[in-house]
Amino acid sequence: MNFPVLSVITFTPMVAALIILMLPAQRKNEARGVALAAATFALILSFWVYLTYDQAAAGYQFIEKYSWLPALGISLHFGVDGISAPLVLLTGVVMFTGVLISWGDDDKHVMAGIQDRPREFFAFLFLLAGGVFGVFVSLDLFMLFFFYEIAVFPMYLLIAIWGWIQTREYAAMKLTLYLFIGSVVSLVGVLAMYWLQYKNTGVLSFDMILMENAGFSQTFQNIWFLPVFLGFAVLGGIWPFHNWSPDGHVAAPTAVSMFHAGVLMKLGAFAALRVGIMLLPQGAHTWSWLIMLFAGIAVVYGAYIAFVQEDMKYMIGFSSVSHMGLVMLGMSTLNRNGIMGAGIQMFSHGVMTALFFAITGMIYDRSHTRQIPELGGMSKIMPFATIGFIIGGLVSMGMPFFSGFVAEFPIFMGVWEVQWLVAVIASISIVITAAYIMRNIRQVFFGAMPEKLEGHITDVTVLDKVAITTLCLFMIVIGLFPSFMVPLIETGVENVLRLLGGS
Amino acid sequence: MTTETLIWLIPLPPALAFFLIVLFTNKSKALSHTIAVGAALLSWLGSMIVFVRALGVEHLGEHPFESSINWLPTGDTWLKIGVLVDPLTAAVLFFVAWTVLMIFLYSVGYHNFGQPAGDHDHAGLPPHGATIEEHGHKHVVPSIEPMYSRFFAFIGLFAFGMFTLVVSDNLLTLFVGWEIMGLCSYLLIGFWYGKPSARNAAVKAFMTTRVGDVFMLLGIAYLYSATGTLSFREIFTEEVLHTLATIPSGVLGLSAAGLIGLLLFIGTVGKSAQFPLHVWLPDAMEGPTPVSAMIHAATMVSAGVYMVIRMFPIISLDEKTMAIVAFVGAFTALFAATIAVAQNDIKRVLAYSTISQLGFMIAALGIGAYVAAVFHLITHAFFKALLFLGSGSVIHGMEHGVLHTGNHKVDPQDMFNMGGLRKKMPITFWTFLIGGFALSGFPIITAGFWSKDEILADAFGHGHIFVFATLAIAAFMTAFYTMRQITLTFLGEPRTKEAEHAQETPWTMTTPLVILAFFAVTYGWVGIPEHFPLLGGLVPNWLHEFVGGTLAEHPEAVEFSPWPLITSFVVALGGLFAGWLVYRNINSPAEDKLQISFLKNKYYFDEIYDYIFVKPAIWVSEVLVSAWMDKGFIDGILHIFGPATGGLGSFIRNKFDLPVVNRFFGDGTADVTYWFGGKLRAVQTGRIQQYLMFALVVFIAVGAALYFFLLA
Amino acid sequence: MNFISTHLLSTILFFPMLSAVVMMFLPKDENKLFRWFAFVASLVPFALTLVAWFQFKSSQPGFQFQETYVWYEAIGSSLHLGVDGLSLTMVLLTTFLTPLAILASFSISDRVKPYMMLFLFLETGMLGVFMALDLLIFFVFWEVGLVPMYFLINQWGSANKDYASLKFMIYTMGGSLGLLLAVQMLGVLFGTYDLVTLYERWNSLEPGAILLGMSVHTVKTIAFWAFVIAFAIKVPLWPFHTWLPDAHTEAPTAGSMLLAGVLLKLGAYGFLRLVLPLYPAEAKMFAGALALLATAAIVFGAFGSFGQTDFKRLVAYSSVNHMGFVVLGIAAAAYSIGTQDATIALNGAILQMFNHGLSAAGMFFLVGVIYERTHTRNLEEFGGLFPLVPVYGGILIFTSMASLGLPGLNGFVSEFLVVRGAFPVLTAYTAISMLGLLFTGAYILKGIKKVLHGPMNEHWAHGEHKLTEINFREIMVMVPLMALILWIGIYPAWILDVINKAVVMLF
Amino acid sequence: MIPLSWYLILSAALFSVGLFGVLSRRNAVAILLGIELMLNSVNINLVSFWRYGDVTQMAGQVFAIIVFAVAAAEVSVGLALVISVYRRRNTVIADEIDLMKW
Amino acid sequence: MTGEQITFLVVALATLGSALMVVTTRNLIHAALWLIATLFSVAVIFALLSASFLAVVQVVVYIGAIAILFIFAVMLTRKDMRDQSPQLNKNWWAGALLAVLTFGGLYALLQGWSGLSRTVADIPSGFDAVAELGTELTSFTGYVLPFEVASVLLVAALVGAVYVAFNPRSGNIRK
Repeated sequence: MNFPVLSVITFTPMVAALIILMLPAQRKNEARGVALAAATFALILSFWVYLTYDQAAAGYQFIEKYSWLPALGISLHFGVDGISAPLVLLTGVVMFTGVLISWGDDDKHVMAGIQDRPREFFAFLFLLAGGVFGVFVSLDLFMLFFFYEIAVFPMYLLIAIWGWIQTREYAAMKLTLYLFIGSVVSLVGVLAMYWLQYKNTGVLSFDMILMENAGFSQTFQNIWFLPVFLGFAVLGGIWPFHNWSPDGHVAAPTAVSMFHAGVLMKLGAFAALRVGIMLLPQGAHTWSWLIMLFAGIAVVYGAYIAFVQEDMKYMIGFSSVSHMGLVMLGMSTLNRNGIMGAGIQMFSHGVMTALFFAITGMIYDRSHTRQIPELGGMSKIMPFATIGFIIGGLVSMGMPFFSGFVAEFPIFMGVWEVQWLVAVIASISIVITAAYIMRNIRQVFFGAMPEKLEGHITDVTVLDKVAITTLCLFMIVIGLFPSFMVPLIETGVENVLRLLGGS
Repeated sequence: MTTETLIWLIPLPPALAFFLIVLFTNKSKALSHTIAVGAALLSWLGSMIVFVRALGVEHLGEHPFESSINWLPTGDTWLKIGVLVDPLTAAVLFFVAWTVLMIFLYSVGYHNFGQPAGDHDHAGLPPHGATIEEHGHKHVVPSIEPMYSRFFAFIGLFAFGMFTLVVSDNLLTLFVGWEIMGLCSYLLIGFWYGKPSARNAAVKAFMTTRVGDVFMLLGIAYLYSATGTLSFREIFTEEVLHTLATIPSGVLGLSAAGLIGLLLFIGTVGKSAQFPLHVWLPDAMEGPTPVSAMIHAATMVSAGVYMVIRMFPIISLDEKTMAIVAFVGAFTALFAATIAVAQNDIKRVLAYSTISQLGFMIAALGIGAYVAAVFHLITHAFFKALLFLGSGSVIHGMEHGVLHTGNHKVDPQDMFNMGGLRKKMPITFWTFLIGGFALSGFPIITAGFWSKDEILADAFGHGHIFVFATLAIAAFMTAFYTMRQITLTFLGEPRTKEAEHAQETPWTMTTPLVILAFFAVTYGWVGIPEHFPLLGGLVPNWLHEFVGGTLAEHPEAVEFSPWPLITSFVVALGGLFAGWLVYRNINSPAEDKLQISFLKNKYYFDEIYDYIFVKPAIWVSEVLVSAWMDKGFIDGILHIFGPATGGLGSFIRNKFDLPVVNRFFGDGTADVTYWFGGKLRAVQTGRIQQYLMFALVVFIAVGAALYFFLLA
Repeated sequence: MNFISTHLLSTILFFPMLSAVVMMFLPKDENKLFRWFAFVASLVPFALTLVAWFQFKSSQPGFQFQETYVWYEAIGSSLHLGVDGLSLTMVLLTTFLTPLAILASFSISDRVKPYMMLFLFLETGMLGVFMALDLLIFFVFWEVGLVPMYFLINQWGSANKDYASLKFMIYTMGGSLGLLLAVQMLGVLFGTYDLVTLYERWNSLEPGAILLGMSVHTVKTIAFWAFVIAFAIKVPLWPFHTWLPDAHTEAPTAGSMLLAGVLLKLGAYGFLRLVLPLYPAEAKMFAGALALLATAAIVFGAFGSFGQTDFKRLVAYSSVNHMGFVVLGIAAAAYSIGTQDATIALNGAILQMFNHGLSAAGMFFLVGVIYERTHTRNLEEFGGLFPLVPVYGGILIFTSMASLGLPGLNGFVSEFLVVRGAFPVLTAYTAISMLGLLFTGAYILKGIKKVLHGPMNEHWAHGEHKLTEINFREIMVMVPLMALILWIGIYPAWILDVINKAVVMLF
Repeated sequence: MIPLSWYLILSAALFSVGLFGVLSRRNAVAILLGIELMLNSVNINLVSFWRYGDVTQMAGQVFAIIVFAVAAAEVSVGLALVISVYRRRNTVIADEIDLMKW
Repeated sequence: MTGEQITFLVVALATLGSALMVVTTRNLIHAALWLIATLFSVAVIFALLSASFLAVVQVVVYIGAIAILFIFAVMLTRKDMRDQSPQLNKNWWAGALLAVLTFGGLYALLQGWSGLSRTVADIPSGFDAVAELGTELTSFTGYVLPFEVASVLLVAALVGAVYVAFNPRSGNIRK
């Protein structure tokens, strides 16, 4: 692999961000064009990575390594395995669709996307995207952290500047506090690992592949697993540290919500898996019960709260809490099915919730309300979005032949192997999910349209349709042909299991 | 064509006729009735041939005509269905074929074929007559039945059911025919469904008989699971019967055979309108008269009796069952007769007489008088068909009168509106007279006498004195109300204009009367007991030999005794005379001393059933099950889930998530930070020198620290 | 053609779905085109099913036309299709009813395209359940069938559709929750979902074993009840039946046809395909309870039906009553498994499934026909319509009689077999259920009486409300149904033989 | 013959004195004076190191020159600021120029 | 004790004494004057260190330019020439303490340094420090860049100073 595809993917958004910033402010469409081009480029590359990943060989591939700060053993070390490759693809997809749906239009009659300072918006968005890519491909703990923070901080600006006027400061601040506190906590853990690894091996290195067999002692792992895992898991929206997420969703502009729920939360889960479980396996064994408890609570808890939300975004936000709970649940089983399911669920939920937020945004742009009771009759005007939302709904209620089922089923199987009671309780969420999704679809899309909306609603734009189609495609393909993604993830899972002592 | 094939074919023509008429020819009336009557004729022909061939066979009972095919696979074996003609079947087939044919023929005339369409008739209501312009002055003539073709289709199906039932060699197909007839009776009683009375009567008939049918089905299932077969020949074998007789059923201490017999008998009770399921039959008079004849004489009710006779070998295994059968029969005979006395509707009288006569047969069976039962079944079929058709003819004549006067308030069926019809419609009168005498058992010449006498003789001979007495009284009353009917209808002078303008009916109706009258007289002579004084032995008691051959062990005829003979003489003649004596000059219900409301209202059975069964059933369905259980209770529980989920959800959100989790981890963190910030504000004096000092202090401190702890 | 012969089942299964996808790309607003396209598309599977029916060797044990494709090997599930006499009958029923349902919905003029597409999807969903030889696939299709039905009810239903559709969806999903968990448990226990392997391994578990920290007995009991409840809700068994009247009543005509005709059978099929083979012991143990519920369903179903004033509700309740007989037969078989009684009872149950499919579909269609014309289902507003619509009346009476179980028509055969099979085993329950049989007559006659008979309601006689006679298309829908009803009634052996052989070999 | 230490100690002392001035004078101008002292002490250091190190290496002197330049610049700007502040606030007391806080 | 040493001690005392006066005297004018004294004695120190050029520059630049600048500034910013208010802020003691501490720290550091006792290097014959300095400051191998930067800095500082202190006609003085 001579072509440094991963670094190209990672830095494409950042470079694009710079280019966009250099454009004059009033050249909005140029900014959008550059953004779209970069997004497409990244998407294609990530797809290429996804497809050319050699499942037979498994392990880390597309490896690149450039020394960055040799004195501290920090190096720019990139590579993907079976778990991160789909997430890279996911990021590409969300980035692409995110640009599409926030394209905006300077014609004031069409309320869609971002009209206010798209240049800065896209710049920050891409900075964020670059950070996300970086986290997924980093094999160097320091770099992972580096990109992690890069991914987190633009959120503040994006929400605080382009967010929902009523809660954006609050939400942005809340989100930032949560995430940074979380990352600081885990940073301490990481540094501890760094030093201990230095002590054990005498090599100063943040290289995770080295750390994997740094031979951390049982007690060390027991002590440090929780801070590291939970610190990252905060970004994964784990109960009880989930509150930042719904508020953030609600306040964030559409594309940011998509990134936030679609990718950022995966960032937390992924890092938690990569750093927490893979580097501290004994600790994971010790504490898995607690994680399972938290996750199990989150699953049902989120579903219940989502059931009573009037605000579409809150509803979706809490449903994400519930679904991310499933991811954590799968991880906490520490067995093959569970982790595999978690892997699939990360992708599935990413695409699904991105779709949800995209469509919610489209509706909000037109009706200026997200209150479910105040909406209705959208199916008449935006049939395409309706179908998209329905598909998303089916995914989210784990309907077979959609990716959600493919993901949730192994998770539950994994849970069965560990603790059947949790499986039974968690499964309640499925029905509740079905209930609120169906209620929502019925009211918002098929209910009677309130007359104050009459005539104000226009159909979604072509770009929106492209975005919706792209997202739906993945959900359906994975649902119909799990082999499109599952074997790939399996290879990654095998590695995790090996570290866990091959359970 | 072999006899077996022929037997298979017998039921088919009417069925074909049904489908042909329904699907294709229902537009053309002539074609329809041609097909129907032709079909009846074919079946009749087949039956006759089979009958004759059956006569030719020695010991038909041991080697009947039979053939069967696989029908239902049940595990490794098959449930076979097939046809069987043994003496009983042959005998029944004979009268069924005749009566059916006659009724078909009669219907053509009864429904005014050839008459113009009515002025304002429409489907579902009886024809009201048509006005025609005839040389100058217009006058009203009977109009043709609007649903003419449909009628023939239905009775075709009806005939199919009956034939199937008769020729079938197993209980299953018997039940099939049985139920098909049930359907047809429903359709035909409700033929004029436009009349609410007819509609309700139809439902009533179907439901009441279905009560019996359900039990019968149970019986069949029981029998089937007990013996593994439903074919008569396989059941009526020594060992099967023996096992059945010995297994206890666990119900009322009956043996399996007893319980099966009882269940099947309940079916008969429904079908043959025995007490307590008799209520449907009188209402069934809502149907057109040929239907009444069809149902109450030729076929359906006979079918009930036929089934019990069929199952006699099983029923007779348990004397408890036999006792029940005998009691029900005897009681019904008397009970129905008492009601018949107080009826004024010419058809209702006959209806109750039917119930009563069927009671005779059942009773006969209950006391083991197998042959007598068959005998009475056959004769009754003939004369009752005759009577019904006759009454139909009378009604028809009366309607003619009604049309003539145009006074539609006059009920053409009320006997008190009649009188003196013997001059108006002689053929009808004479045939009706014969039928009536046969019904009341007019000694020697009528068939009814011989069959009824044999029953009484058997009852007396086997020492069932109670049954004997009951039946005797019933027989007396029979004769009485029969004569009452004849007197009120035909004798004396016309009591109304309509009666004066009544006129004789067309040949299509009178011919059947004559033919049936012939059988009503002659059929009795095939069953004259050997030891009967004078006549005994002139004609061999063919029937007893023949039909008796059906059973495994041939029933021996009871030795002759004069008492029953005398009794039947007395009750018949006495009843007839009393009837004439009482009613010869009574012209209005008011003068009739026997119009006791208790009897008129049939002991209030309809009302009682309405209160005991119908209303509660409706209440249970509409209120208990639908409203309370489903909508109220079950759905009530379901509807709790939704709010419960919502409640729990908002509880978690508002009572835990926001105040606790969010407060603690979320805004709490923020507040703590703000608090510290607030405290640290003081440090930020904005005074350059202080900053410098701080910086310096820190620098020195750190420097010192490093100096002493690291370098040193 | 060779492809067809080797991929017969998968072709039957996926053809409707694929044609629905094709349909997506048809031009807009070509309602006529959509209708005929869907109709033809649904005829193809029927034709292929006939091919399968005649190629099927009923005396050969095991599953035939088996096909296996990779689906989700990571958790040991593969798309394993195959049929035996039992499932083939159901497949036949499904492919037979779907074209009729589509033909019946030619009168739909609102959003024809999605409507027809949903129908085709629905067909695939239902067929999948019957063909699946893989537990997971079974569950997959089981769930998938819900979605099109939900939208059919929710979009094209009548007044109270929202409530009804949600109730249907949530209730059934809630039921299948247990199924889901049980399926997962089995999958975890055995690492495979393949039914054929499950059959052997499951019953060869030594009783002492500890699975997931529970004794085999506990595990089996839990799983048993999970299955039973899921299926009982689908059947539906008393007291889980209340979703049915609402769903049926609110669903569009064709929807109710399939709902009653096929969807209810899924539950019963589940009993036969999964519960009896997997849990013979538990089934035997709890057969009494099952029979009790079945009897309750029969009796209360009949009473409930009799108590309705809404024609469609009346018919809907009749489904409860009839399906009760299916379960009664199954219970009897479970109780006396291996004996001839069991075989007869099962024959009866399966044939009853098929028969009810025919008669219920017919009844719902006829209700729909008159509803389309009068826009009311209230029995009190009809009356004496027979003279206006003689043909319709005749067909209605015919179909009603079939559903009433009149001998000579199909219903009787199956009910007789069930009663016969159940009588020696569950005498008391059978006896009680006779009460239900009696009231079957009551409500059927009530329907006819209120609609056709009695004094004519002049409202429908003339003017713009004039009731028009059933038209040719509608007759064409009914003709095949009636033909089969009569055929099975007169000579059931042609189908019962297949069923019987399958039952004998299966149990 | 003067030991290097003498120069260094002198510069240290001078530095401290200047520091004291910076830290404790109220008048902004006086603070600048203190800074001048400190700069001078630095210069002393530079030059003395030059003198006592390799004489041919002129780095010490060069830096001293640059310090001169910087000092000049610093003083000019600093005084300008003081003057403008005085114009606006009419004071040159450092403690009163404390607007720059939170 | 050589005369050289005595000279140094005297000059050093003068330096420190005048410096102390700079930071303590109340009258700013005096402070400025004392500063001149300090600077002058520092120039002498340079001379002692045989950095003649620097000594000259010290006198010219510092005393000639900077000190004068100070006096101007003082005069510009004083309402009353004879301000008798205390010139030390309230926590001058802390400043003093810190100063002492610093001195102590430096002294300690110096004590610990080995090169403290090195002796003065003798200037090679024919070595012209000034010329050398010139070449160093102007040769590209030497310090031309820092030198130029310094000059740029000066220019910038001057411009800035003018800008900052410039008082436009429309006197925008906030009271």
